[in-house]
Amino acid sequence: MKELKIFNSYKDAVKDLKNGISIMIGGFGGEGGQPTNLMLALRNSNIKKLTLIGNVAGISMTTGYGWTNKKEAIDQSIFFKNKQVRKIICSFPIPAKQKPISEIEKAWKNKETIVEVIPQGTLAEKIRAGGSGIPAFYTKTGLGTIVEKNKEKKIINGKKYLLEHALQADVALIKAEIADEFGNLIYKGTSRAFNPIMAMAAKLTIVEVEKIIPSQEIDPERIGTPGIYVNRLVCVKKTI
Amino acid sequence: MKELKIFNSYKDAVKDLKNGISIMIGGFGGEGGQPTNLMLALRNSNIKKLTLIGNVAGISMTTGYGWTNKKEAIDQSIFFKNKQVRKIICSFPIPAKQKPISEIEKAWKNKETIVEVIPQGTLAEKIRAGGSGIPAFYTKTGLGTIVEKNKEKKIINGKKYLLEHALQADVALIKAEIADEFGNLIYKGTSRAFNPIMAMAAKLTIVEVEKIIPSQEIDPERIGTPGIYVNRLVCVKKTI
Amino acid sequence: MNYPKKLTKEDIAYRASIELPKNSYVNLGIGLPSLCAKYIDKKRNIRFQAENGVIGFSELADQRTLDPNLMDAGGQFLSRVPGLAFFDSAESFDMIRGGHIDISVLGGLQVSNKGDLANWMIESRGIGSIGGAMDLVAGAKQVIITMEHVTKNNEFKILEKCNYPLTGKKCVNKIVTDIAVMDVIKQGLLLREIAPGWNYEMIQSLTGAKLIKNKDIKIYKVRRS
Amino acid sequence: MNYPKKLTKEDIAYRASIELPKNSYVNLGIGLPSLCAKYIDKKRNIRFQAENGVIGFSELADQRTLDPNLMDAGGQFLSRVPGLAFFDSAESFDMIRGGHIDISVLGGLQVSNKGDLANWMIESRGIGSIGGAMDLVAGAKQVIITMEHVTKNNEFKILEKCNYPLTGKKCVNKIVTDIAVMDVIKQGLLLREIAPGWNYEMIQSLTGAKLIKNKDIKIYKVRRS
Repeated sequence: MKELKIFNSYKDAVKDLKNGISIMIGGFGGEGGQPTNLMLALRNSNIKKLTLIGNVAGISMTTGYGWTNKKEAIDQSIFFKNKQVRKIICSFPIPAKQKPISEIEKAWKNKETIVEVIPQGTLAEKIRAGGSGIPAFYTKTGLGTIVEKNKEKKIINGKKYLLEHALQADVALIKAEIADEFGNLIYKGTSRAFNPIMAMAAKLTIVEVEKIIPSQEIDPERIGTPGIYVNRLVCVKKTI
Repeated sequence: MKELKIFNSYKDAVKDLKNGISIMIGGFGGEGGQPTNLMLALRNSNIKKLTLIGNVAGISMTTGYGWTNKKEAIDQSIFFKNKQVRKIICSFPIPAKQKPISEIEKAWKNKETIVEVIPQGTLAEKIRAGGSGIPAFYTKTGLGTIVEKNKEKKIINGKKYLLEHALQADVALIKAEIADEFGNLIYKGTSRAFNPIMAMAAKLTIVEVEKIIPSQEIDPERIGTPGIYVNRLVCVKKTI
Repeated sequence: MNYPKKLTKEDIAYRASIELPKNSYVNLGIGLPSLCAKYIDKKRNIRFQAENGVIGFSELADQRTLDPNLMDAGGQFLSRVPGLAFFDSAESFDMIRGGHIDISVLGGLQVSNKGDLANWMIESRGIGSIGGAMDLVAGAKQVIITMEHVTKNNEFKILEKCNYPLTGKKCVNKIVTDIAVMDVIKQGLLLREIAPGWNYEMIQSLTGAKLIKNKDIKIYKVRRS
Repeated sequence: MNYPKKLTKEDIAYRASIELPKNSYVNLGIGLPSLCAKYIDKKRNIRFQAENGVIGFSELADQRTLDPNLMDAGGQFLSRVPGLAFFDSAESFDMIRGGHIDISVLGGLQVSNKGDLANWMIESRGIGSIGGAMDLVAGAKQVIITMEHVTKNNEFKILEKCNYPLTGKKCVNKIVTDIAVMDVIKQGLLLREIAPGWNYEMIQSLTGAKLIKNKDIKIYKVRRS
């Protein structure tokens, strides 16, 4: 019953989002697969007290990580600089090198933001579980480390595992290469990353695409995210 | 370290399998996606006491289910007729109509075979979990039914769920459309079904393919199963 | 009691098809439910999902162009229409279990006035096929059951308690039969529509649970051929 | 003590690369481990996986042809070689957690003689990046750590017990440093190779855990340029 809406402006696509919501931000970290224009629109919206969920969170603007032109690098740091983030859940928030200090580390040091760091595979599986009606699962990842703190353990077939819970969000901002008028999405290369699973795990999925083409021209064998998971498409140069 | 082996004969591809092993059989049920030639070779191998894992198990030969030419229909019934099956784990073993009686139902009535019927989505997730290092997960599917019998329950966020365990196998027989020399597989249409997840969940994955083409000619964006999950390819008309 | 003529399977499928909202994603069960597809106006943009791994279809294939790689979960072949997407069985049930399917239309052997459903095993047979039904009733946002109101031997199928093994508890939202349309509400079964020529008493006499009369019982919407 | 010259990062990467068997699937960590790729003979058919969702690469991109959609997990760009496959993050860690990756090569801050690894957080900083490391050490069939033997201030990195927060317990199989190659065995750390000019005592003096002498300690295999 969700009707797919197509927007001509990134600003319009995010303007009804409210303070205090949780937002998943797709991609892996780096330029490819990151919904950069939606992120800039969200920054400009000035909504506050966000809970962000993303993988590599603040490395690109400090180190140029994953950007072909490192000077242009944009990442989730923009939200921390603008003091919009109450909490971030991620796997890789800071570069290994201690200098220069990233916006996330600054916000964390200033106690403006809670930073929850979890293993990347557990993060991915928690998000997939959130979209798949699996409330919790067991994994060996993190056993014997601080990750197991305050978590239930269970012995299964003689081995110990941690219980991890599903993760969902109010909104997902994701990036795809191509969409059709049903919201079916095609990704390119390594730009899948967290995008397909976040599309499933959010109540409202907003997608930044390079182009929208008629479904007749799409190879159904290449669709990475079926339109059932998509609520909003934004394409500034749309062709449909 | 597993070396991909390419066979010219279905018989040779299964001839070293041993009595008493567990075998996943891919596809959904019906012609598309079913490794029919490998199944016939396995039947002819006469190995016994098998545990089979598959979805729709014995409907096609009784009803023509999913076959374009219903007279040619072949399904897992061939193993029951040949008394090779100790146990089958599946979601749909028998047609709704009680006549004619299928080979599986006969074998079950004669107490030759144990038939474990589980919900299809739980079956799929158990197999995926088996390939993914997830030993167990929670689901609401089957709550309040006989499926919950003898299973652990857990309240998560105020709702009750069942604990389900991962499923693995010694061997998977699966079907794909195209393979390359690295074992990367491309599926066609609805023939994905249980094939990709079974390829992940078995110690030895044997794939029946329509053709093998050089990796240069394969669109990497279309690969459904990366070659890391594939041990053996069989293609009778191979072009590489 | 002498009863008026019952409606046909096609009438049931048509009546259920009206319940599918514009732009909804729907999974149709094998048999009677799958007939619903015949009555959908394309403008309503209703898109079907099948648990074998396809979404976005709206019709079955022309019998001359059967493609073994383009099947629905009922084993029927589909047409290659624009907008299809394919996925594997794990992803298919992520979609179903994850609550993304708007409506699941299924057949029923028995339904209780609490919305319990039994549709996968006749107890005496001792073996049955669950398929995707348990995942569908657990995951879909709404469940509509389409079935004949009583068995061929006039045994009740709508009961206070199902005798057959359950598919799911408190999962049914609506029942469409060959003589009535009922909603499962907190208080029990609300009779909303009755087939032409039938009355409340007749329908109650074929129902093993108390039917609550809606204030405004309507005539069953029958398709015009 | 006056020590001989230590080997270079490239020497460490080369030495680790020898450990990668023919036809193996390997995940290389960010930094030093990623240098291993430079020393692989194509005939060995070693195929790299990166946790951002790609498998089958063997080299980095030519700097003139950078494609933002073709990156490894270290943020470096790849060449579009035949045989690549792509997948999402859940599928990527199915592969890692599911035990399908033959070897994970990672950097280390500290390693214990029980094979515990600490490589994600310097305690005093209070915040760190886990990334895929915990999944890799939990899931890969073998874990090789490449690192300098001691810190710049000559602090031990190989210890009886790690002080830094752990990445995984009893997960390391082999340590390749700029002066030695060690296997983690049941009894502790087995010294297998030492860099040219070094001897057991020198290496032991830079190691915070007892090194077991192999019967036959060999000279560290150094690449010939």
